[in-house]
Amino acid sequence: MLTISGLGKHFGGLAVLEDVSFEVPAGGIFGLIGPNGAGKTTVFNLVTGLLKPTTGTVSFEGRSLAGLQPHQITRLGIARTFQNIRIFKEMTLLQNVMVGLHGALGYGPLALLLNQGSFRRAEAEARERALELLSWVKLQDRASMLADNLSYGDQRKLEFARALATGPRLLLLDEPVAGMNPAEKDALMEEIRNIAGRGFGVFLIEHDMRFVMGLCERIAVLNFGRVIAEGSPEEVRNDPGVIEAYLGREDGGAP
Amino acid sequence: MSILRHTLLWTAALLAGAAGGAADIKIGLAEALTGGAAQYGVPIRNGFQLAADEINAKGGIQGSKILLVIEDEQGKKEEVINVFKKLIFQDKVLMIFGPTLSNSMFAAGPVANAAKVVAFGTSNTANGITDIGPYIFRNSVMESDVLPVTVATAVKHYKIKKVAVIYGNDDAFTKSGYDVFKKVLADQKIPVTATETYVKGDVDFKAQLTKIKATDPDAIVCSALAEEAANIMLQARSLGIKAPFIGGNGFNSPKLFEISKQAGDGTFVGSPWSNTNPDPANVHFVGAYKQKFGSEPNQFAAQAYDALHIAAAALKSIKLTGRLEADRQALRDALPKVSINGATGPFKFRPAAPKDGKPGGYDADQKPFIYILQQGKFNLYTGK
Amino acid sequence: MFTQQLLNALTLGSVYALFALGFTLVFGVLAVINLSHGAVFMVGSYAALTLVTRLHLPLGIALPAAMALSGCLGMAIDVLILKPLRARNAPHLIPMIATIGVAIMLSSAAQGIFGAEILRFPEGTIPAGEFTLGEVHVRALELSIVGISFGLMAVLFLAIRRTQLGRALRAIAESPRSASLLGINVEGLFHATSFVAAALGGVAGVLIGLNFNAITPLMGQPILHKGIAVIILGGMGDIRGALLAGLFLGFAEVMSKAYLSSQMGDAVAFGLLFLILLVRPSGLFGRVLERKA
Amino acid sequence: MEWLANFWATYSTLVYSVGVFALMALSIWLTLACGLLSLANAAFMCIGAYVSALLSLHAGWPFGATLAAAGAAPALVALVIGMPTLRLSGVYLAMATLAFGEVVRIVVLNLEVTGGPEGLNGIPQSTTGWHILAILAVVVYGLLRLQRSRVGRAFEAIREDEVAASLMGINVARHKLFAFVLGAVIAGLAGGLNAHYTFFISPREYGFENAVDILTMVVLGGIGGLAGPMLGAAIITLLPELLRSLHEFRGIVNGLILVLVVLFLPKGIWDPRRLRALFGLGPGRDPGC
Repeated sequence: MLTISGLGKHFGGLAVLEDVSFEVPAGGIFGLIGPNGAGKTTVFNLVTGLLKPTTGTVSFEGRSLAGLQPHQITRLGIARTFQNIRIFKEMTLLQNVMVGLHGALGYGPLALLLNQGSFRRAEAEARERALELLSWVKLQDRASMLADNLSYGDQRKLEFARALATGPRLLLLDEPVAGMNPAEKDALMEEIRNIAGRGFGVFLIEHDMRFVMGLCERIAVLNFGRVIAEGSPEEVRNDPGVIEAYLGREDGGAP
Repeated sequence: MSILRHTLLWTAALLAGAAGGAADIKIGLAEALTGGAAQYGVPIRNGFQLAADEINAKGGIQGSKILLVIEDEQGKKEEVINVFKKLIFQDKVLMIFGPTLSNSMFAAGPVANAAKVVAFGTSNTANGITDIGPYIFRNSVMESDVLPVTVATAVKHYKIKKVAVIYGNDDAFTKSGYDVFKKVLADQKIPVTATETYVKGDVDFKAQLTKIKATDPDAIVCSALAEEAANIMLQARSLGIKAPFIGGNGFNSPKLFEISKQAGDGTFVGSPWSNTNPDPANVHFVGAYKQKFGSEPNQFAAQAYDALHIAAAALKSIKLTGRLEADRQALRDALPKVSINGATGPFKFRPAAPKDGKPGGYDADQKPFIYILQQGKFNLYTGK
Repeated sequence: MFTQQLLNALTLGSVYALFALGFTLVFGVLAVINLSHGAVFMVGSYAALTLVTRLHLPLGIALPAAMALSGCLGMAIDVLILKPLRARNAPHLIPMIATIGVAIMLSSAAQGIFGAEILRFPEGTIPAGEFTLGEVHVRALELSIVGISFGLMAVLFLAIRRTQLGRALRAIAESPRSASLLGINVEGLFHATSFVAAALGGVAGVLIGLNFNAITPLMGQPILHKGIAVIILGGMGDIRGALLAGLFLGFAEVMSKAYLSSQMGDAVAFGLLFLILLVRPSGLFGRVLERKA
Repeated sequence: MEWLANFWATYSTLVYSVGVFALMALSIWLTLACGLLSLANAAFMCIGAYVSALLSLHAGWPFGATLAAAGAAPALVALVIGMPTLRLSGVYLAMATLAFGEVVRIVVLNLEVTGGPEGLNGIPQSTTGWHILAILAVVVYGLLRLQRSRVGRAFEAIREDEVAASLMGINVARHKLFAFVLGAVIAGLAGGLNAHYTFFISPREYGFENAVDILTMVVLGGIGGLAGPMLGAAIITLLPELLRSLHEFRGIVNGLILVLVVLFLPKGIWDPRRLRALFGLGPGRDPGC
C-alpha cells in the first residue's frame, strides 16, 4: 500500500534518515519502532509532505508522492495524528471533525451564498458523518464542547476521529499512547483495533515495545536513521540487533 | 492652560451675552488644535480670540457680542466635515472660519457651500480653493501672487544666473508652493541646477544639500515651512554653502530667524505680513498679541486676526434679522465689498474666475511686501 | 562631495542604529513589538529640554537624567501593561496594540503640557564646535553623536556577550520557559530590559533633538517607521544586526538621495525592505532564531 | 421630525464613516480570522479610493462602475503581492505588508495623476447612506455564509494550527490568498465609498497610523465574530466626537481606553462566550473543567 524506498533526510550536514526502505501492506496494523531520536517522526513528516526527502521516494498505492503538498497527500487517502496532540482547541469537537471533512464537501460558492439545497444537504450530511465518527470514539455526547476542555486521552481520541474524517485508507498514528497510564493504553489499543477492523490501514510509530508487540502484525525497527530489522513481532523480538539497540538504551520501553 | 483660557472665554462671552441682552453673533471656528497641524491651528485660534476680545471690548457689533464657537478639526478630513456640519446645523453659526489646511477645505468647503454658509479660510493657499463655490472666501494670499515678485526682486538684487530648488514633497502647502516656483522660474528663464525634496518629519537635509552644493547655484529656492527652512539654512551653512535663500509663504514666521539666527541672512521673502511692518495697525496687533499670549505672533495669527475684522466690517454693514438663512446670505453678500487696513496692510477681495461655468468664491487681493533677512531680522527691501 | 555624504550617512545611520537598539532589544527578549518606543524617545527629548530650560541644568546632567527618566517610563510600561499581558499569555498582536495606546497617550500628554509647537534647546547648550577638513565640514555635535551611539552600542554588546546577565538574557530570548527553569529571574530581567531599552530610546531622543533642533510631540513617528525598517533588516531581536542595519539604512537613504532622486527615496527603501523580507524573512543581517515557546 | 432632520444633517457624515470603517474593520478581521496579521488594508483602501475617484473625475464612469473598479483594482494587486508574501508568518507578514503600504502611499504621493500630496478634490458626492448600508449588508451576509461553511471552518483551522489544517486536506496557501484578496476587495469598496462622500482624498489618509487605527477597531471590538469589528469601528469612529469636550486631553483618554480594553477585555468588547455567561444563557463555560 505504502512503499518507502531508499528514503534519506539530511538536516544541514546531519543525516537523520539513511536509505530507509520498507513496505506497509494494505489492511492490518503496521508498526515502526525504535528508540527516541531514531527518526520515526521524520518518516511520517516525509510521507505526509511536511518535509521533502533528500533522497529516495515514497509511493502510495503505486503512485509517487514526490512534489505533492500535504493537503494533496491527505486527499489521496493518508491521514495522521501527532505525538503532541494538535487538535483545534478553540473549536468544538463537532467542528474539529467537520474540518476533516473539508475535502468531502463539494458545494460551490453560489450554493453557499444562496443557501441552496445542495449546500444545506452537504452540510447536514457532513454533520451526520462527524457525529458518527465521534460516536466511534465515544465522544458524541460532548460534540458541542470546546476541544480545549477535553482530557488528554479524549483529545487523542478526538484527533483519531478528525483524522478518520478525511476519508483515509491509511492512518498514520504518531506515538498514540504517549503520556498515558496502562489502563488508558489498553483502552486505546482496543480503539485502534476497532479502527483497523473497519478496514482502515494503520501505520503507527511507537517506542513502547509491549504496546506494539500486542497490536501490530508487522513491525519495522529504526535505529540511528536506518532500518535494522523487519518482520512479525516474534521475529523482531528475537533479533539480536534489536535487542542490542534497546538494551543499550534506558528508554527502551517498559518490559 | 489653553483649556482654561478656552473655558474663561466661553464664560466671559456667556456672561456678557446675558448682561447685554442683545443676542450674540455666533461665529464658528474650525481649526486643527491637536495633531500635526496644530502648530498652525493654535496661533490661528489665538489671532481670532484676540480680535474677538478687542471687538467685544469696544461694544461688539451693534450691541451684540461676537461669540466664537471653537471646534478642533484635528486636520483630518472626516473630522473637519463633522465639525463643519456641527457648526452649521447644530450650533447654527452665522459663518465659519477655517479649516486650517487646504486639504481640509477641499473636504469641508463643499459642505458649507451647499448649506449656503460662508467658509472663510485664513490659511488655505492652495490653488482651486475658491473654485469650490461662491460661499468660499479666503484672506490668505496665494503663492502665485507673491512668488513672481519675490523671485524677480531677488534675481535683480543678486544678479542670479542659476538656482537650486528644495521643497517638501509630501505636504500640500510646500508642494503647491514648489509648483508655483517651478512655473515662475520657467517664466523668468532661470535654469535650475538641482531639484531636491524631503518629507515631513525629516530633520536631516544634509544629503540633499551636499548634492546642491556640488551644483554651485547662485541661490537656493526653498518651499518649506519656517521650522524646516531654518534647519535647512543651518545645515546649509554648516556644509559651507554661501548661496542666499529665496523663500515662499512658509518662511513668514519669527521662528525662521529665531532658529536660524544669522544663517538665514540675505534670504528674500515675499509676504502680505511681517512682524516688523511699521504700519500702526500691525504694531498694535503685534503688541497686543505678545501681551495676551506671551509669544511672538506669526503670519497665521495675523491673517486670522484680520479675518475677524473683515467679518466684523461686513456685519456692521448689514442689519441682522434673527432669521438664520437670511442673515447668512446677507453676510455672504456683504463680505466681498469689505476693504480694511489690518495687520497685513490694506486688504480687499477679488472674485475668483468662474470655473466650468460655475461661480467661484473670493480670493485675497493684496500686494506683497518683499523682505530681506538681515542680522536675524526681516527688513523691508527697498532696492538698495 | 562623496566624503561629505559618507559623513552624513554615518551620522544618520548611527542615530537610526541607536534608536533601533532599544527597539530590537525589547523584541528579542520580550518578543513584543513595542510601538511606544517612538513616544519614549520623544519623552526623553522633552525631559532633557525641561531640565535644561526650567532647572538650568547643564547637558552633562540633563542627558543622564533624561535617560534615567525614560528608562523608568519604559519599566513602568512593562510592569503596568506588558506584565499582565504576559501573565495571561496574550497573543503577540495584543501587547503591540497596547503599546499603540501608550504612544497615543504619551504624545497627547506632551502636547497638552508643552503645546504643539516645535521646541528647541537654547543656544549654548552644547559647544558649537565646527571645523573643515578639506571639502568636508564637520560639527563637533555630529562627532559626539556618532561617538555616543557607538559607545553605548559597544557597552550593550559586550554586556550581552560577556556577562552573566547577558547570558541570562540570551537564554530568555531562546525560551523564557526553560530560562525560568534554569532559575533565572525572568520577570526581573524583563523589567530591566525594558528599562535599558527605553533609556537608550531616551538618549536617542535627546541627541536627535540637539542635532536637528526640533522637538515636537509627534517626533517619534517618523523615526519609529525607520526603526521598524532597521529591525527587520537587522533581523528581529538581533543587536549586532540592528547596528549594521541602522548604518546600512542611513547609507542607503543618503546615497539614494545623493545619487538617485530624493523623490522616491523612501519608496525605494520600503520597496527594498519588502523584497528583502520575501527573500530573507530573518533580515539581511539576522540569523534565524526560532523561539521555542 | 425637524429634530431628526437636523440630527441627520449634522451627523450623516459621521454615520457614513461608521459604516465605511465597519467595512474596513471587517476586511482586516477576515485576514485575521485566517491567522494573517496584514497591515496592507489601508493601502488597499487607498487604491480603491484613488481608482474610483479618478474614474469618476476623468473618465466619467457611473458610480456603480467606479465602485466595481474600486473593489477589483486592489483585488488584482492583492493577488500579485499575496502569492509571495503570504508565505511569511506572524510579525514578518505584518512588517512586509506594512512596507507594501508605505510603498503605495509614497507612489501615490509622487504621481502626477493622483495629485501628489494635494490629493484629488472635487470628487462628486455620489455615496448615500443606502449605498453604504447595502454594501455593508452584502458583505456581512457573505461573511456570515462563509463563516458557516467549510471555508469558514478552514480559516479557523488555519488560524489555530496551519500544519494540522493542511493535513486535514485544506489547501492552506489558497485559503490564505482568498482571505487576503477578499479583504482587499472589501477595503477597496470602503475606499471608493469614502472618496465619494468626502469630496477629497489625499495620501495622508492611508498611512501607517490609519492601518493601525483599523486594526485597533478589530482588537477593541473582538475577533470572535462579525459583530465585534463593527462595534469596534463604531466606537473608534464615535469616540473622538463623544470626547470632544475634553479638547486637548481627549488623545490621552483615547489611548487609555485602548490600553484598558486590551488589559481587561482580552477577547475584545464583543465576546459572545462572555456575554452568554453574563446572561446565563447557553453553553458558556463548561462545568467539566
